[in-house]
Amino acid sequence: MIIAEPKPIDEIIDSLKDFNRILVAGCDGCVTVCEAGGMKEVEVVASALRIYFKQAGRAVTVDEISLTRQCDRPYTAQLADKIDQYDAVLSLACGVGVQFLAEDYKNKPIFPGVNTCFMGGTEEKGLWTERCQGCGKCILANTGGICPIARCSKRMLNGPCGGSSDGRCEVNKDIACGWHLIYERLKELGQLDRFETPTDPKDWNTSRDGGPRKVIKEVSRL
Amino acid sequence: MANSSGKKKKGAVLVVGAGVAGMQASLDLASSGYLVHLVDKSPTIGGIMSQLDKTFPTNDCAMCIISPKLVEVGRHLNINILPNTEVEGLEGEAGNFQVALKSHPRYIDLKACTACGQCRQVCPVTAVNEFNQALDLREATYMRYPQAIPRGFTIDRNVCIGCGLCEKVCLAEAVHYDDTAKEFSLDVGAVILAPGNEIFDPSKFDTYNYLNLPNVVTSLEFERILSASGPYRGHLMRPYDREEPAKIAWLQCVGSRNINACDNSYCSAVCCMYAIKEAVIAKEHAHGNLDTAIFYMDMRTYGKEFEQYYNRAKEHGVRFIRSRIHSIEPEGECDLRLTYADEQGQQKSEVFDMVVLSVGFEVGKETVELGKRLNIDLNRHKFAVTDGFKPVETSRPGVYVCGTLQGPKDIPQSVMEASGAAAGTSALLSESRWTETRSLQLPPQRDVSKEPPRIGVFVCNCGINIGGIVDVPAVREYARTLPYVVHVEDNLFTCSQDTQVRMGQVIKEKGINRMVVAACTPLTHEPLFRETLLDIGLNKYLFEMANIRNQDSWVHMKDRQKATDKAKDLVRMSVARAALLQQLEEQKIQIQQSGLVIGGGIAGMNAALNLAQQGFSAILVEKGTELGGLARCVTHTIDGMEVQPYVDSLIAEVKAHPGIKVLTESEVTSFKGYKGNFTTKVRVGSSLEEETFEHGVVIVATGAKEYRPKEFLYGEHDGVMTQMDLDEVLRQRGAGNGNDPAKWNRAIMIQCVGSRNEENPNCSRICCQSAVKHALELKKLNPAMDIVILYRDMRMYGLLEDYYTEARRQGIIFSRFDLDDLPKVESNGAGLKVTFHDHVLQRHIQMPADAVVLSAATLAANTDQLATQLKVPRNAYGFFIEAHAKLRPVDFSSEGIYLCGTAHSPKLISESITQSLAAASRAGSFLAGKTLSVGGAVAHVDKSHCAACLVCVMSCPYGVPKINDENVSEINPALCQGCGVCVSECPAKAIQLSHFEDDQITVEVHALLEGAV
Amino acid sequence: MRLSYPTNVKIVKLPCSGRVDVVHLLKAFEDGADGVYVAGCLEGDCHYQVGNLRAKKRVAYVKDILDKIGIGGERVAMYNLSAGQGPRFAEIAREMSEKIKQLGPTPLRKSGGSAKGVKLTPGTTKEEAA
Amino acid sequence: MSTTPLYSKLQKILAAGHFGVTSECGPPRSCDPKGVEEKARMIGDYVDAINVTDNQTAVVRQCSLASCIRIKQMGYDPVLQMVTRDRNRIALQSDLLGAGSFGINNILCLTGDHQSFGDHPNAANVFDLDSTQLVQTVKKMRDEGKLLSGFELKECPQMFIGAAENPFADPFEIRVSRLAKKVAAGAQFIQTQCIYNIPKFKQWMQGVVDRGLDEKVYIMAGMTPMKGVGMAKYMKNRVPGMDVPDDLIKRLSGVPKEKQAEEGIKICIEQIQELKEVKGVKGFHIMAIEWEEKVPEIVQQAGLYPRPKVD
Repeated sequence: MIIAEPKPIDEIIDSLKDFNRILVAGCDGCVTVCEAGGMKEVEVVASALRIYFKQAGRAVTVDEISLTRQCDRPYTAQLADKIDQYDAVLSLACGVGVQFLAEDYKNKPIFPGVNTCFMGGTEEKGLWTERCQGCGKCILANTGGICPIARCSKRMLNGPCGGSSDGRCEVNKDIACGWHLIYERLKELGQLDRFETPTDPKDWNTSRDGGPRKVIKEVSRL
Repeated sequence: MANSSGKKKKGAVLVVGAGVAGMQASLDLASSGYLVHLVDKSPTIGGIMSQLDKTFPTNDCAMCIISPKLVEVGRHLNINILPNTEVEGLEGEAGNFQVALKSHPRYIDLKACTACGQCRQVCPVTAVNEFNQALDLREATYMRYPQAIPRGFTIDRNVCIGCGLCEKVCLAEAVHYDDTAKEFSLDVGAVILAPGNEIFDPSKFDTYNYLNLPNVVTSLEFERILSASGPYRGHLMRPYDREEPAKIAWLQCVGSRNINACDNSYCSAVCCMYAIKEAVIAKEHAHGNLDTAIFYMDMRTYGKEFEQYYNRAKEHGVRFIRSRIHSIEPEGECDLRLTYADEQGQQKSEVFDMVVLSVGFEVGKETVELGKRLNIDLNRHKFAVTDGFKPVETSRPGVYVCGTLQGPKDIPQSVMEASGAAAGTSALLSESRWTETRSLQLPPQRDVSKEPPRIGVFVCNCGINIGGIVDVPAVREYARTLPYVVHVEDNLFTCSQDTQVRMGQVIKEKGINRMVVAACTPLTHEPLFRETLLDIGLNKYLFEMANIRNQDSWVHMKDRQKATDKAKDLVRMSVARAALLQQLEEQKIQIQQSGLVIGGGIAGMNAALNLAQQGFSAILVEKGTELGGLARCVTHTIDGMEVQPYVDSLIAEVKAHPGIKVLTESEVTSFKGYKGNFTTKVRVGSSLEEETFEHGVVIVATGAKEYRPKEFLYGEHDGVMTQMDLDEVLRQRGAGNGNDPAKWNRAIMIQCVGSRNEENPNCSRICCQSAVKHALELKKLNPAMDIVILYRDMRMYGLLEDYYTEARRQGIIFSRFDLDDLPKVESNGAGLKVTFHDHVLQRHIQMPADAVVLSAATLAANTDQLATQLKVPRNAYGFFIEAHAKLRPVDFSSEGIYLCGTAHSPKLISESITQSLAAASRAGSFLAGKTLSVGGAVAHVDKSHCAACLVCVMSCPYGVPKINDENVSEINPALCQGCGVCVSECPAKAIQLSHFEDDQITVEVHALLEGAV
Repeated sequence: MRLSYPTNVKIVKLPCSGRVDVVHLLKAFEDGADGVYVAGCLEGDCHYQVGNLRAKKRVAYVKDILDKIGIGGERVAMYNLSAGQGPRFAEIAREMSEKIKQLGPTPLRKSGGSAKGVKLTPGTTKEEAA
Repeated sequence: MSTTPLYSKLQKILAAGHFGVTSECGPPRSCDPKGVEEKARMIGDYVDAINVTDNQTAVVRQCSLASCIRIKQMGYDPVLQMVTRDRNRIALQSDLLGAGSFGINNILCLTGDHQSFGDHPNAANVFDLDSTQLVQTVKKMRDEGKLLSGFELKECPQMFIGAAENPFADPFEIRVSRLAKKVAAGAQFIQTQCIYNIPKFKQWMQGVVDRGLDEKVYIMAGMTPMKGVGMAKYMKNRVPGMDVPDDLIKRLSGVPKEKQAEEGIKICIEQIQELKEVKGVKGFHIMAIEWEEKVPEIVQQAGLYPRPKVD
C-alpha cells in the first residue's frame, strides 16, 4: 500500500490559517491502514484545528468527512454537493488523492495533510517499511524476491557494496543491507550462481525517469 | 444418590473462614450451583491477604488484586456472608450436616447500615488498630479497612464508652447498643474449613527483644508500614522516631524450624519469599540507597519462578547472609546490634536501623478448639490431618480443608486447595446442584430504543454525608432544568430498600426510560440500582451514577458552595450521558457440558474423574499407550504412601466411570472455538482416524519429565543414577534383581543437578524431598550405610521439615556446596570417588562411594504443538503460564482453559492432585452455569467502515478481533473483555465500545464544559 | 479515605485508560478545558494488560499537538496509581490543579473564537449532519 | 591477463612482474591549483600511478578529472577515480571521453559513499549505474568502441580498468564471488580496502588464488599507516567495512603518544613486507590520508624503491 505520515499540525495550520470554512477530508484506503489519514486522523486534525482557531479568536468552521477512496472520481464526486460551503479542503489522502481533488474542484484550494512516503507494508503496529519504488520493470525474479532498488541505499544492482557490516547498511544500522538479504535468500534457494553474473545497466525508462507514467490495459478499457 | 440415612443431600455448603482460601472455595461453589454460607469470626472478609502490601513473585499490590474478589463475594447471590460468627458444633454426616452457629453482636445492623461513616466521624474513642498491627489507632466504631466487605461498620464494645453519639447521628437507625449474640443452625451438605493460621508471636523469646525494642517489628507489621493505606501511608519509616531507615535486617525462621526450644519444628513455607519481597519493595520505597540484609539458614525459594525472583533480588543488592542470630541488642538510642556466627563459625556483629522478624505460621488456639468441636483429627503440629492422595479431605467425611489449616503454604497454594476442596464438595453434592440457590425472576424488558429519552434523577442525601455539605434540594431543582429530565426527587438514602421500591413505582408511572442516581460510587452501588431497573423491566444499561459523595461532599467539606456547584456539574454530566445511553442485549449461549482433559497422568486422571463425579462428561486424551504418567516411576511418597496401588485404582476408577471417555495413544490435531464451545479434533490410537469432540472447557495436564544429566559421569558409570533411577533400583531389589543397595557402604547424593544454574534457573521443588526420602529408605535397608547429601539449600518446606530433621537425627550427613565450586565425581574403576568442599572444615574432601545419586531437575514436557494449537502461553522453560500467579493459579488467561499438575511447574503428587481438583472445580463452576451471557459493554465493528487494516487485531491484548470471511474485523462478544483499546486505535473509527461509545464519552465532557468558551 | 482536593477536578469514568482516545482529550480542550489528565493503573498492573501503556502514548501525542497549536502540552498529563492509593489521588489532583492555575485559563476562553464543525458522511449534506 | 593490450605505465609494470605501487591524493576543497600539484610532486617519483579521489566521502572537492589532467600534464600517470553516485551514464561516459582525450589511461570504478556521510546529505543521488556496471561500460567503450546506447565511437578511451574490493566486509564468504563478478565485468586490477587484519586478508587471498582469479586480475593491497591510537579506534568503530584487530590498537597504545605515528609507519612497512610473500598480491596501494609526505619513506623502507622503469 501507499505509506504516508501525518504532517505536523503546525505546518497544516500554516497552510490553512487564512481560511474560514475548511473541510478535512480523509481517505478510507491506504492512509487509513497506515494510520495517517483515516476517519480517526480526520477527527484529530479537525479538533486540533478548531482548538487553534478558537484560541486565535477566529470563527472558523472545520468540518470532517472521509471518502472511500480519493483516487477514484465517483468517490471524489461525493464532495460535489458540499464543496461550495468551503474555502479550502485539507486532504489526508496520499498525493494521488490530493491531486484528484485538485483536478476535480478547480477553483478550490486543496492542501495535503500527510506526507506521502513510499510503497510498503506493515512491519508491526506503528512501523511501516518500504518495499517497492515502482520502477516499472520488476527484477525480483532474479534477486531472490528482494528488491535491491528499494532496499539497497545505493540502489546497486551488483551489490553489496563494501560498507555493510553484520548485515546492516553503512548508511544506518537500522537498515538491513538489502544485498545481504538477497545473498541469504539466494543461498537458501540454492541459486548462488546468479550472484556471480554481472547485471547489466538497467533500463530506467519505465520508472519515474521516463516522465509521468500511465498504464493501459487494453482488454480492460471500455 | 442419597446417603446412608436415605435422605437427599443438601445443596448448601458451610465455608468456615473468609480469607483468600475461603473466598475462593465460596466463589467456586456458589457459581457451581450451591448455596454457600461463608462464616468468619471477624466483622469482614479478606483474611491476612488484605493486610499485605505487595505479593510475590509478581509484586502486585495485594489490595488491588484481592478487592475485586471481595466485591465478587459480597455481591454473589448465592454467598451468604455471616460475619462475626463462629461454628459451635456439627452434627450429622456427609450430605446432611446440621451446623450450630453463634453470631456475636456487631451493634450495627448491616441491613440498615449504608457505610456512610458518620458514626466513625463522631466516635470519641481511640483504640488500637489491629488491622495496622497496632501501629496506629482507630475509633471504637470502625470498619477494618475502606474496601471491607460486608460494607458496614462495627462497634468494638470492648472499648466503646457507650456515649450514644453514633446512635444519634445515624439517620439510617442502624446502631443498636442492645444487640445480642444469636445462636442458630443451618443444614448443609458439606463443610469446608479455611480458618487460616495465626502469626507466631515473637515476644515469647528474649533473643529478639521484640517487646523492648520498638524498631524490631514483625514481618506483618512491616507489610503495613510499606502499605500505601498503612499507618505511615506507605512512607518507609521505623516506629521509634519515624525516620527513614538506611539499613534493615530480616531474620528468617522466627518461630519456625525449631530455632529456639519452643519454636515450631516445621518450616512456615512462605517467609523466605516474603522477606525477599519486602527487602526489594523497601528498596523501591527508600529515597536513598537502602541496605537490606536477610539472615537465613536455607533460602527456600522453591515455588514457580521464585528462584529467579531471588536472583533478581541479589542483583538489586539485597544481601543474603547464611547465619543464625545470637541476639539483638540496642545500640545507641534506637539502633540495633545483631550478633551472629557466620558459616565458618566466626563471631560477627553488625548494626542496623531496623530489624524485621520473619515470623511463621501456627494454628491458633481457637482453631484447635474448632477442630475439636468439629471432630476432625489434627496432627502433632495442630494442622488438619489429610491423606496424601486426598489432600483436601479431613478425617471426617464431608468435611474438607484448605489453606493454612492443612499446613503452612502461600497464597496460590491456598487458592488451589480452596478450589480443590470445592471440587470435592461439588462431586459429593452434585445430585443437589441448584436446589437451594437463589435466582432472580425478572419481568421481560421493555424496548425503549424508539422512545425519546425520559430521564429520572434521584439525588441522595446519604444521611448527612452528602446533604450535610451539598445543598441537595438545590441540586435536585437544578436537575429539573436539564434536557430530557421528567422527574426529580431527593432521598435520605437512595439505596434503602423502601426507596428502591418507590423508585420502581415512579419510574413506571412517569414512563422514565433512563435513570440517574446522584449519590455515592458505582463501584459499590451500581449493581443495586441496576437491579432496581431489571426488577421493573428496564435494561440495566439505562442507568448512570453521579458520584456526589466520594468525589464531592467527602472531599470538598470545607466549601459548601463549591461542593454544591460541583454536584450540579456532575449531575449535568450524568444526565447528558444518560440521554445517549442505549439498551444493550446480552445473548445467552449454551455451554457444552463436557471437558477435554489433555494428559493421562495423576493430574489429568483426577481432573477428569472429578469432572465426571460432578456430573459432566470428560474426554481424557493421553499420548502414551497407558494412563499413569510420571507417577509410574515413584514407588512411595515421603510419608510412606504406596503410589502404584493408588495409580492402579485411579486408572480402574477412571476407566469404569461412564462419564469418562479415555483415549490413549491420542493427540490433539486441531482446536478451535471459544469458552463454552470448543471443537477439538483428536487423532485416536495408532490409526490415522480423527474424532471430533465438542466441549465446553479444556484442562491441560501434560506433565513433566526428569532431566537426563550430562554431568557427573551420568550414563558413563553404572553407579551414577538419578533419584528416579534409584527408585527403580530399590523396586528391582524388592523383586530380587540387580544391584543391591543394601550392600552399599556409602551413597552420595548431589542436589540441584540441572536446576538453579544458568541453563535452568528454576528450583525443581521436589528433589530435596526425593533425596531425603531415599536417604531414609537406604538407611532403613542398611543402618550402617554412610549417606551424604550435597546440597545448596535444603528446601524441605512446610511439614517436610520433619523428615529433614529425622534424616539428620539418623546421621545422614548434609554438606553444602556453591554453584562456583561443584562437587567432582570421578570413576575409580568399579567404584566412584566424590570430591567436595566442606564449609565447616573449609577444605576439599574426597570420599569413595558405591553410588552417586543425582537429584535431577524436573523439566517441562514438550508441548510446542499443543501450546500453539490452544494459543496458551508458556514461560522460557516450557511450563505453562497461568492467568495470574497469585489468584488464578489454575486458569489460563484465555477463558475456559485450565491447567494443573507438573505442566504448571514441578510439584509433589499431593500438590498435583490438589491442583487437578482445583482445575476441575474451576472448569465445573463454569460448566454449571449451562449458559453464558455475552455482549453488553463489549466492542462492535461497523462493517461498512472497516478497512480490514488489522490495527484492532494487532492492538487487542487478548487477541480477540479476527478478519472474517467477509474480509472485515469481527469481535466475538463472548471473548471481548471490554477494555476499549481497539476502539481507540481504529484508524477508520469503525469500532465502538458499547456503553462507552465516543459520543457517550465526549458528551459528558461537553456537558461539563458547557459555556466555558 | 476522605482527603480533600480542589473542586475543579471532575472525573469522567472509563472502563480502562486504554479507552482514552486522542480525540477525547482534544475535544475536552476544544470545549474549553484548562487541563486534562488521565489516571490509569500502575504500569504493569493494568487490569486489561496494556491499556495504561497505550494511554501514556496517546497523552504524549496530544501533548505534542497542544504544544504546536499554542495551547501548551503541559495542560495534559498521564498519572498512574492504584485503587488503594487514595492519598496519591488527592495529591495528583492538587498537583495538576496547581500546575493549571499557574498556567492560567485556557487561551480559548479569552479569545472569543468560536470554531465549530460537524462530521459528514458522503451521503449526507451538512444540514442533515448538523 | 598479458594477452590484452597494455594501456598504462602501471599496467606495464604489473605485466612485467614487478610489484606495482600506487598512492592517492585527494583534491582540495577549493579552486586552488597548487594542492594537487604539491602532493603529486611529493610522491610522484615513488609510485607508478597516482589515484585522484572523486568527491570522497561525498564531500565536494575539486573534480577528479580536472586534477587528473593536471597530474598528467606534470608527467605523472593518474588513476581517474569515478563514482556513480553523482552522475548518470550520460555524464559518466562524457567524462570518460574527456579523460581519454587527455590520454588518461587508468580508471578506478566505484559506486561511492552514500551522500548521507558527506557535506550535502540533502542531495539527490543518482546511482544510475553501480561500480560493476561502470566497469562494463568502460570495457564496452574501450573494447567494442561503443557507448551503452550502441553509438559507435571513432576514438575510444584507452583505459586500464580497475575496481575496488573490500576483503573484510560482510558476509565474508561472498567476497571472493564479488571479486569474480567484477573480473567478469572487465576489471583488470583491484585496489583493496585498507588491510590491517592480515590473517583474514590471507584467508581471502587464498580463496582468490583457489579460484584462479589472481591469474586474471592484479590485486593491489591497500595500505594506510595509522597516525596514532585515536585514528586506529576511529577506523575500527566509525569507518564502514573496516577491520582493525585489537592487537594493533594494543601495540599502538603500548608506545608513548609522540612515538605512535612512527610506530604506525613501522607497522605499515612490516605489513607490506609480510604481504609481499602472499601469493596473488601484485602491488600496493598506499593511502596515506592527509599524510602524503610519508609515502616516500614507506616505499623506500618497504624495499619498493626505486620504481622500475618501463617505456
